[in-house]
Amino acid sequence: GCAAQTASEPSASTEASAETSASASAEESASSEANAPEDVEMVPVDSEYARVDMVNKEPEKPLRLAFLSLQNNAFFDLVAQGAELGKQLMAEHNVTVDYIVMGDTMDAQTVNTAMDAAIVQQYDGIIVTPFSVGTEAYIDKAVDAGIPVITLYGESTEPSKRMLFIGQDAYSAGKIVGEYVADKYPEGGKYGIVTGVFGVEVFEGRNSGFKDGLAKNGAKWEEVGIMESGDSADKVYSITKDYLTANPDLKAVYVSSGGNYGASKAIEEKGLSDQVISAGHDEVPDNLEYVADGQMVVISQDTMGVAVSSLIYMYNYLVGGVEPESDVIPSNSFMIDKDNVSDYL
Amino acid sequence: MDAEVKETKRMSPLKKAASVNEFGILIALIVLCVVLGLANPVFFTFGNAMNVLRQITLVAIMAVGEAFIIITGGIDLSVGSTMTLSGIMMAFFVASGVDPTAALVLTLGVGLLCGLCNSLLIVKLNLNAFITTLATMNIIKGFAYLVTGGLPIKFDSYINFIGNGTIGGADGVPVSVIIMFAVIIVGHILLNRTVFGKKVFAVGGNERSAKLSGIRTERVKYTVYSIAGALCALAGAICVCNLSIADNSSGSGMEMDVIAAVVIGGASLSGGKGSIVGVLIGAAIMGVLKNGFVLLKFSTYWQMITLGAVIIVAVVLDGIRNRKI
Amino acid sequence: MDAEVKETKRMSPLKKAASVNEFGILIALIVLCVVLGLANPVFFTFGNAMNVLRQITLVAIMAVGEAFIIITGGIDLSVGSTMTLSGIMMAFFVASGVDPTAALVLTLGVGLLCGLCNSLLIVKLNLNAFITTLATMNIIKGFAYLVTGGLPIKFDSYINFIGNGTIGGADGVPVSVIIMFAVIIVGHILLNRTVFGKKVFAVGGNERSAKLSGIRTERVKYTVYSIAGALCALAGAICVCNLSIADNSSGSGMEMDVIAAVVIGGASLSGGKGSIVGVLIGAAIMGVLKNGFVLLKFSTYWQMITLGAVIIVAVVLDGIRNRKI
Amino acid sequence: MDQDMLIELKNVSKHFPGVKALQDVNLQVKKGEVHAILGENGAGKSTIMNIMFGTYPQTEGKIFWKGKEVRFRTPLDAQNMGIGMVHQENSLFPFLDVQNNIFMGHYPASGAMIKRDEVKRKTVELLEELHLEHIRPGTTVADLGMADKQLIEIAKALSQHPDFIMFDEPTAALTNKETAILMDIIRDLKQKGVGIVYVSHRLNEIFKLADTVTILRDGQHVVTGPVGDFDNDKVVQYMVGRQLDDQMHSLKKNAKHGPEDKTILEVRSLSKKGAFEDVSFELKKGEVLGFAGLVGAGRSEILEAIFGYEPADSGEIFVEGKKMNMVHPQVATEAGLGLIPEERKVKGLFLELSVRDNINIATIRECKTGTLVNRKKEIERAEQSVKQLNIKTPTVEKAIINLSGGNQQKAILSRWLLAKPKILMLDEPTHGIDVGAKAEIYSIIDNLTKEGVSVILVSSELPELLLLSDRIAIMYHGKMTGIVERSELNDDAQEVIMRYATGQG
Ligand SMILES: Nc1ncnc2c1ncn2[C@@H]1O[C@H](COP(=O)(O)OP(=O)(O)OP(=O)(O)O)[C@@H](O)[C@H]1O
Ligand SMILES: Nc1ncnc2c1ncn2[C@@H]1O[C@H](COP(=O)(O)OP(=O)(O)OP(=O)(O)O)[C@@H](O)[C@H]1O
Ligand SMILES: [Mg+2]
Ligand SMILES: [Mg+2]
Repeated sequence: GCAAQTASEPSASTEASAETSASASAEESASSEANAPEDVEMVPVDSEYARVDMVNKEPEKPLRLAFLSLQNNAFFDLVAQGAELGKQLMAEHNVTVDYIVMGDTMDAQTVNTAMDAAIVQQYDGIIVTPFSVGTEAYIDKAVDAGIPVITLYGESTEPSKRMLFIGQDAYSAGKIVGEYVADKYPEGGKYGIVTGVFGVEVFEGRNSGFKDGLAKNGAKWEEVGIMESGDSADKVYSITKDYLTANPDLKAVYVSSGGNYGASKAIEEKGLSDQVISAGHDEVPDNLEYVADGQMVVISQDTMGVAVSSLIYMYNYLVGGVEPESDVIPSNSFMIDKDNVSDYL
Repeated sequence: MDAEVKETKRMSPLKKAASVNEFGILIALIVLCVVLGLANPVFFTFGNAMNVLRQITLVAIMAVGEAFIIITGGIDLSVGSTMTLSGIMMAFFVASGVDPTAALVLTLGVGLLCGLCNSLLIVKLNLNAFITTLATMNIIKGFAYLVTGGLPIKFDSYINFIGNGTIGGADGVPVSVIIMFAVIIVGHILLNRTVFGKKVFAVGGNERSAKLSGIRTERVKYTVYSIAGALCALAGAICVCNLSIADNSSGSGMEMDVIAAVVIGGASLSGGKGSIVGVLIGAAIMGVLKNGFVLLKFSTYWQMITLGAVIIVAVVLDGIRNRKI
Repeated sequence: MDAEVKETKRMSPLKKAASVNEFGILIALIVLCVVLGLANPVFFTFGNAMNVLRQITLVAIMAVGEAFIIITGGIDLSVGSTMTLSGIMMAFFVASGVDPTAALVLTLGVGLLCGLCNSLLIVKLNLNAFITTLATMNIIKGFAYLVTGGLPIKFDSYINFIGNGTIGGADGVPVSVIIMFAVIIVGHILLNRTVFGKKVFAVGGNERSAKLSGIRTERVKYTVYSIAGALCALAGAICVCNLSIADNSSGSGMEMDVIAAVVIGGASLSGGKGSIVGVLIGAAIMGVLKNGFVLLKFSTYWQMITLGAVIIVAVVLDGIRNRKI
Repeated sequence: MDQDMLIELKNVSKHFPGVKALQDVNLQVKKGEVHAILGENGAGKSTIMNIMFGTYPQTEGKIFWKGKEVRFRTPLDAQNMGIGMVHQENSLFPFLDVQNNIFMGHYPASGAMIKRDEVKRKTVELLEELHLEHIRPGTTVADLGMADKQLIEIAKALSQHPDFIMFDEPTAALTNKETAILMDIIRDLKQKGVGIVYVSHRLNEIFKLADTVTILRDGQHVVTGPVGDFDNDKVVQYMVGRQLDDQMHSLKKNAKHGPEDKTILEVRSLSKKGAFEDVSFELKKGEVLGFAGLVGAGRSEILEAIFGYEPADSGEIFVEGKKMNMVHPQVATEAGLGLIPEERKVKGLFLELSVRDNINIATIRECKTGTLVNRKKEIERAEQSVKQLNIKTPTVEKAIINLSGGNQQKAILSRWLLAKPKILMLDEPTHGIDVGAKAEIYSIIDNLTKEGVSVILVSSELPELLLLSDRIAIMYHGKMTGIVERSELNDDAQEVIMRYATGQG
């Protein structure tokens, strides 16, 4: 396998991806320094998922934080687990965390509805997983109402007034995957893309990042198609079958949506596991099994770590006035393949 | 329809209310609000009420147009796509240097045109409305994609107030909510008090009888689909103005919410029956629910189960009233 | 319906073909295939044909059930959710130690129960089928989440062959395709050759008349919704067996594909008309199209626009034939 | 108990919301008896039969079948006991063919599978038995004319060989020829000991067929007795509860006034493929032009073509000397035409809408004040029409589906009376209309002509045509075979017309 890579510069312009291959490991990047004012003491947190130190100070009054998330697949289950750990941590410091499921569809409307409701309830801070474009106005609204906002995992390329984004930039993440594939097949070849829903920014970003990443070594790559799966593994499976039938010399299937295992399944059935790689996103359990079998590679985004750390960043800001070291903190993104998958199982 | 008002002149106020078509779902809405208010007092704040109202604007505006279509016995599944395309066109026009007000007018024209195309296909080729608009839903979405290439278009101009402006200070009444009420009122009058509205009911009630009564049924259809298209464009414009950005996913999946609002509001999918006030209540029920899910921290599964259960209760209540008459 | 077969005995073979109900869309399908085959010879390979067939299995199997419902004048939007829940229950049963064959039977029971609940709500509470199944779509999806908590369930057992097995070597005919054809044939016979099938047409043709003809219309409805539910469960089981994993997103959005297949296949959403062979052709048209997009490397927007256009052409062709009669 | 007694109703009442359709009614039908039930529109005739058929349960009272008390939960229960019914409203399945319509609900089957050959064979046999050979078993019912549909309805009821059968206005859509066939069928059934209930507004049929007569008025039982105890006047008197002055005759004697000599409508060689060919005629101001012909002669289609509903392929239409391009009923309406179509449920009514809407729809513009429709005006006009035509409805807001067939017909008539047309075309306007109402409609037609309105009247009842028409045009197989002038409308006219109508003219 290839060295693990970190996606940085999320939400920056698309050219920023050049600096994304800095090597790091999960342990090294944990506990980064925050810009603490002189009088505030920062102490490490006793959690393997904390990526930042916490101010050593208790809040003057009880605090209420809203953690707005979605729920429609295994990824969000990891988010929920992370948020639960964070919630327990916060509870020790007189902070209540409300984990709120906004809905099951990843669209601006759903997020905005939830933002509105959180603002009305006057939380002290909001942590949200916006993903879609069109949520910026509502994030700004919260900030204008005096509520700091931290966004997680995915946000659009449009600017907003959020204090901090922790996570992967869709483009950069896609690019890392593309580079991984480019390194695996230096001679180039054909690839197909399975996207979630046409026109949704996360998918579009990942897809264009992937294409740019493939160009890394200057080899010639040919795209044989981009098809919509609506996150259904069965559709991913069908589309992959079609790709393989039409292009027996295919090298890679990039699944930027959920349901990646459908692709691996189709490749396996065609008996092409040695020739074709299925590449996708997220360290969810159903993917990792295929990764362990060597039939898939995925890019992780330190899902639980991001959730826990976001709460600490918010605490630091609200209690100690400590602002994050940057307004964009890349999550630890690694390519997981069968060589390093044991770290995640 | 308004017909029953007369009949109830001699009744007690309670009976009178109960005989209004929208009574059943109104009760459902009120009960829902009371329950939510008791569970979380924030629900009854002015700010939250405005939130709920603003959240239902898009669905309610589109549902007014859909109601007209459904009352004629048709259906339009392409409303979401039309909204998306219109919003994108609006941003595209302005980005190409068109004056925002002119762009808004053009945008309404785009929506109207989408609706008109739907109705031309349905009438001229004598096609089923469901399958036709299922097809145009894809086609219109495709065109929207063609315009943007999948990338969002920024939108910032003086006209944004129709989406994000408020009247009476920052915490006042959103302009979009006022537009929604205007649409509802005009729609209600158009449907119940004008010759055109009568024709809409007639076409849905029995198309052949309508034709034999001297009604140009095709024209009625062209008109309702065009109105619906223009209203989708209005919703698209409001959406874009509110979010200051136009993208390809804004309207996707909306058709189900829109149709649900119309049907919960008492319309019959076989035509000849429906109400604009009902549409508002139907949209409000769904809006209040979604708001409530967040306020009460429902998990996804309970959100889904509750949404389904409330829809059923609402239509059951609607049915009970209808059976009484 | 089969009635015409008799009447056409004296006609020329061409006229005879043209008078078959499914003629229009069959032509559409054939033309589509020829065009694709010319554009990319891979299309006509055995392997590709099997791909297309397997891809339409789920939709086609569910569409058979949906066709029965639509012919009675109903509709079921919850088919996708029912498929999801059933697949999950199957995996859940096996994970809980139930024998896979017994689990399959139980799973069909789960689907049947979902359908039965739909019909009980519709019949007993006298509700509109569209809105009822829109509600149960959410409720069933909610239950599916409740079972899994959102996590996929691994599924690996001897019964997986119904999803991923093939007959005649690894590149042979998939078992699921054989199951699909069996469902189509049984469905066709049930609809056209049995007393029950005639009752289905009668209920959709004129429910009042059906009652007056001594048909227990409610029982017909219970039966069609239950059949449809069981077929969704079968589809769910096949899907899970194929992918060796059950998750919450497998059936979502499928209802539109399923309904489209039925309607393209010549059914009328107002009931009383429809064909199972048509369902197969309808599903095949959409399957072939999606396959064609891959073979011909269509760009995103042209995929959507073409899909829409082909649907319209198919129903236009269907309409031309119908007007002739 | 009486061995011959088939069915007996004791103190049966039926209440619908807002309507007491039946109150405390008794009825007995014996084997081999033809029992006629008479009454005005809305008297409760269909209701009483529907109760005996299990369509809906009675509110009060008991039903005895062959001496035993029974409760029908559904029509299936009644059918299983040997009760059949020919419904007033078309109850066929339009998309299915004739054979499937006939055997729906009682297919010959082995197990679940239908014996298709047997269905076909039995259909052919049945159609032959009923002298309906012209109908093919494989024809889709939607493609049949109204009369044929009615005949299929009858065949369907008879296919189960019931012991007791009810006919609800079976001849309303039939012409003399088919009516005669039906009369023979009924006599035959009677011979076989089948009990029969027969409802018709055509009194001559009653006197020809019935053994016993029961008369209902406003849901109440008025009288029952052997047919010999009644004559025309008496029946009418019982039905309407007052003496009807013999309007039919007064019409003929005094009221007839000649049409003016001004041509208001001229039709020149109008043709439509498959329906009619080369039809030409003139209509004078204030004239009643009758159209006679057998079922399927193409009369309805001519009216629909003139009205622009299904425009003709060729030919010219002049209204007051102006050539009109009748592409749509709207054009015709604006030119001063009105059409009351024959299949009221299919082409006339808005079943779910109120009586008010149904009455006002064609003239809704006249209810406007400013740009908006004035509801008061709507109600006023509707209530006036209800009064004028004596339409039985609790309020004008009632959905019209709840009215009896005759009253629905009157509502459609009033729709067009409000439009004040110059030319009113009536297609079987007295279908299912009781004698009293018929007389009212006749006098309305008469009054209209006095006001200078011209009328085209299509009717399958020759007496009606002879009574009202100034001239009668006769159609045969889509061609106009002759016009009988006013001067020739004497006692022999009937024969002349029949000759033309059967193509022998
Ligand atoms: N389903 C119903 N709901 C409400 N009212 C009804 C219903 N069916 C019949 N009625 C009312 O019951 C009364 C009797 O109706 P019915 O159909 O028995 O009359 P009828 O004697 O058959 O008249 P016609 O000669 O016009 O057919 C009418 O006033 C009618 O409006
Ligand atoms: N919907 C239809 N489809 C096909 N043929 C039809 C249809 N309606 C009527 N016809 C046929 O057209 C011809 C003329 O029918 P039309 O109804 O005009 O006759 P009519 O003289 O008015 O008879 P009736 O006394 O039954 O009203 C008949 O042969 C009839 O069978
Ligand atoms: Mg009657
Ligand atoms: Mg006729």
